[in-house]
Amino acid sequence: MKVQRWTRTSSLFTGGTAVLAVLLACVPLVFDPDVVQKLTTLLILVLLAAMWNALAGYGGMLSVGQQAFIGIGAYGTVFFARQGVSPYMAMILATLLAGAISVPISLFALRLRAAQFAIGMWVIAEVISIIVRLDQNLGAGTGISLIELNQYEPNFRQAYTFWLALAFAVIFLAALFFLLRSPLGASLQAIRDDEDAARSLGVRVAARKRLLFVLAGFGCGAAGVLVVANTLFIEPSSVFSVQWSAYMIFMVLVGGLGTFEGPILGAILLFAIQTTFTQGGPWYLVGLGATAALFALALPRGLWGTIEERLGLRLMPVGYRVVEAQREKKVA
Amino acid sequence: MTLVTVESLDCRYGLLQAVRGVSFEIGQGETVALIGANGAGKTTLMRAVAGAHRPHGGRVVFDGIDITRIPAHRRVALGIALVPEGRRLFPGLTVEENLRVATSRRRGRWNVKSVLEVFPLLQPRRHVAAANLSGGEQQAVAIGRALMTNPRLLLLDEVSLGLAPVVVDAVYRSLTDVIREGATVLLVEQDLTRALKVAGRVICMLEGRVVLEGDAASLDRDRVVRAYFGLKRPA
Amino acid sequence: MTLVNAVLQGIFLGAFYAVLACGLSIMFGVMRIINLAHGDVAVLGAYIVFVIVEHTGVSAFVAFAAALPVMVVLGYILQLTVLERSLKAGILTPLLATFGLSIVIQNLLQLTFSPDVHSLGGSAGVVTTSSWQVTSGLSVSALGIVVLAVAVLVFGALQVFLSRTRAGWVMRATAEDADAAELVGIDSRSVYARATAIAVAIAALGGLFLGIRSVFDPVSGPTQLIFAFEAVVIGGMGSLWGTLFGGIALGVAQTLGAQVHPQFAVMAGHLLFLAVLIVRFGGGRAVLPGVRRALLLRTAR
Amino acid sequence: MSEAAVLAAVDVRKRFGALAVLDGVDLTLKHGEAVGIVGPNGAGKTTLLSVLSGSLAPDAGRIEFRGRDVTEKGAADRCKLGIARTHQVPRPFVGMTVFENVLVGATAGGRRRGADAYNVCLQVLDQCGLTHLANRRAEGLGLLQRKRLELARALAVEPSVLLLDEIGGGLTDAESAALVETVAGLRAGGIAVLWIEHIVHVLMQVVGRLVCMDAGRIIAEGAPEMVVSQAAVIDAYLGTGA
Repeated sequence: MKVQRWTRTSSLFTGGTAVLAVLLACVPLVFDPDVVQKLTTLLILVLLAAMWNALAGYGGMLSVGQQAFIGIGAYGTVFFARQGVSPYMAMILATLLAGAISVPISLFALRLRAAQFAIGMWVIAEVISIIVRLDQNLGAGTGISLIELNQYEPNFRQAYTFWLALAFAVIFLAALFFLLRSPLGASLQAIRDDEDAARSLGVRVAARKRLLFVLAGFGCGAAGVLVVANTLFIEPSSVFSVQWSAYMIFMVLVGGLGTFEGPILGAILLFAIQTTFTQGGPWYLVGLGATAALFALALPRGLWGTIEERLGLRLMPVGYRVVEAQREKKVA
Repeated sequence: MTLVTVESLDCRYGLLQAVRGVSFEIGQGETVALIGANGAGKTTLMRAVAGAHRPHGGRVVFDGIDITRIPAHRRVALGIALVPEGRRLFPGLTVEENLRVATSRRRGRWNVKSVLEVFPLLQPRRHVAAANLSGGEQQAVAIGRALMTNPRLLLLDEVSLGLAPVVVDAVYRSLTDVIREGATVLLVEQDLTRALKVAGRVICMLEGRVVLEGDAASLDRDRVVRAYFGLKRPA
Repeated sequence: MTLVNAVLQGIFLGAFYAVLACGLSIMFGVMRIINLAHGDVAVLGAYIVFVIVEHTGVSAFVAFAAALPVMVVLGYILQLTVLERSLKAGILTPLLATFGLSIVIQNLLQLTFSPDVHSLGGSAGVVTTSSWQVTSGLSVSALGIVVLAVAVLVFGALQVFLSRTRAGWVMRATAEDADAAELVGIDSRSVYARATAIAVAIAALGGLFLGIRSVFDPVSGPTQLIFAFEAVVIGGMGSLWGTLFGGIALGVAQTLGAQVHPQFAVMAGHLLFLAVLIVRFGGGRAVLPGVRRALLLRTAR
Repeated sequence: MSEAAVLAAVDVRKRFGALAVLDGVDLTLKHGEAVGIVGPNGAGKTTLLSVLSGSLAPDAGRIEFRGRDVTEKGAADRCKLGIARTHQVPRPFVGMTVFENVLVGATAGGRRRGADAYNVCLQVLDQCGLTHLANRRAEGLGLLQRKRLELARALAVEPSVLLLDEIGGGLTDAESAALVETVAGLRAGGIAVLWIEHIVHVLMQVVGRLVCMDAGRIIAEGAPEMVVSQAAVIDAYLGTGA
């Protein structure tokens, strides 16, 4: 018997994803700026859904405060840009800042459970939001814009931002993918299914959760960076808004909590809803909230979880298959 | 007159089959002891009769009514009361509150006063929170709480668990008073000798099935011990 | 003197937070769940009072009395639809389901009442305006006294209900061991519905005070939820009088924080909450789940 | 003498509220020895196993592994040292396949990587008769298959001490004979086994020593035949019936 990591479907799918990534890279060359801006928003949603799922889906940690890192990423970019760093370098630094800050926060937050963790993180986001509001040279409550980006001609700027978004999406999704493919991946899925049983088999649960928490800190920071790059103007009440958590919870619940492909599907769905109900407004948000509640109660495995269960389909090669070893040809 | 009939009862915890095709009858006023090793399904069977566990298959008929689908809190109104394993008192409530919370519309001789008469040790402890009671006192309150519902069928799940023998004797003395007043009792009892003494009939279970049933008088201890351990050949 | 005044105003503010947190504390005490839509339910209560005042011109307090039965019915409906199912489905489901509900309430309010701000201050009569100047630096507002009095009254009434009445014992029994409660004839479903109805009614009272004290709009719910949850945690999860104390502690922390800088009021409350959270829940190895699990296995036999 | 013991509980105490579940338990397990634990319901057997495996912290007393005090170490670290356990009620990782379940033991507890880990898993799956189910999601397993998965996951850690919690319940004669053979094989391989079980005749075939617990204390210990015949043991099970 031998162990196979790649099945035909998963290699096809991974190949397809790689091709898709390359095709996506050409988007700024093909489409005009406002389409590119919309697709950047989609990439931001995919990134946020994947990161929130890493926390709740694999780590069992339900955070209603990831907007803290989105805010840190956004305002970090403006802060570094104001120090004279080139805008796109400022974006990298801001992402690293968000990741770095998530480490001390994890020392505190990871000792909390369920509602305490969920709302504890929310309050941390509020605290950081107030700190920003108290800081005049970050525009305090009225907000601030990343004027340094004006040095780039609009459609170039939009293209660079899209490429950065694509790069971030690929990096963080690949990081999660390789994490799940590595021996660590089995431990992470074990934590998702039964934390105590995982601990009794040698899984250091706290350390793995911290890993996920910091990854999500980096990822949400990156999303915040892209938000300011994409919309140029930010204010505390927007980047630190709990609305982000609402979107993340909707995407992951509807897509499929604890699956790799589910959150991506959820992000595409939310993007589709947002673009069709362009005038925004409360109605589609009522639908969003009701659907999230309905999925939590009636279909906890979400769309992709149910598809995966019904069809026994596993696209991403994060799993293992035991197959008959072909008769080894005897070497003469 | 048969008070309760259990017909090929089948109970499961997920895939774990705790009770497999168990059938027996208990007549009005009878006292039956249910014995068997751990994991034999005794507690599950008791909870199924009391309505706290929804059976996978089979029926429970009480006083001619099929109560299989009726939830526990409505079976209490019909006259079935279970003293759960581990007593499960309400720790924050006092002795009297634990008793009063169980008063039901069913009329009968049991009220706070009559319960305290049968369990005199509780009289001075009336306003003490259940959490601060000794094991024996907790057991007395647990039985008293069940009596407050004026049951026709009293189910007792391992009343002697974790109690010193002298305390268990006191509990059983009070119990015999209750039995003498015509209550029908099904009790799970680890202590075989005590079970044989207090019960008219014995049912022995092993791994979910009834392996032995008969009048306490006619059964000799050795045959019961072998059934208990499921030993085909003598130990 | 301003410090003493700050503490005094903090106590009045804290009494409001305690009323707001009371409903959340009851539902956690009885059903072990945190309703993330609790703040929005309070705001919904405020809007219902607002509608009654607009259409009938009665005072806010009379309107509240009229709104109460509506809120109680809403409580029963909330329990039987959303909470009932989520109770049986693990730790995260109630949080996720009530978070979704919170979004629904906020946006339905936005649709029916438009996003702008409302207040009940105008229709609460002389209470909102009069106050007494005790000394140069110390003023006591009538509203503060009313809210404090009502808060103590509500908590006192709940205390009597829980310790003196049979319905109160039944609720405490179900909170402590729902399975054992069923075995003595208590229908835990109806007890949970009653607890939810009480919690929603008191939340509406919180909404009334919110409307009278300051302003509210369709999205003020989340902020109220945070303050309510902070009061519950500071006062000790699951203890009723603890919530009153927790609310007052939060109010005083905020008014003292405001002395440093207006923006710092809410921040001080948050910091107090985070400090209590880490002290109370942060200690030791996560042994608790293991213990609960072991106990669970034993009784399941 | 304790350095000879691969695992030892020294005066271990544990209370749940007013109930003293472990009331001063002393137990030693030598290299390659198999010890059975019997006793009535609520005697504290599963609690003792949880304290030995680290998923429960004792209120008092010590746990020693090869003479070193590991009381402060959590379940994960003790597993990495070589203490593996099964659960009384099986707890499979439902969202993962049987192979992936076992792989968690091999990679986390057993610290194996890549092909080494796969080989350990394949060998253990074969030993427990689960190879044909390797790719099935654990959700779809029957009770007995789940019990075998518990054993396979623990074996994949390649432990030096194996704590078994009623893994034998509900087996047919053929299945329990196979289990006895597996445990005997483990003993021969130098693995120490502590086995909680109710079916006394299964235990008798493989354990060198039997311990009987009642109300949180060890009330009898020694050669299986002698322990089973002791009056105290039978009384513990069947009651004194004064």
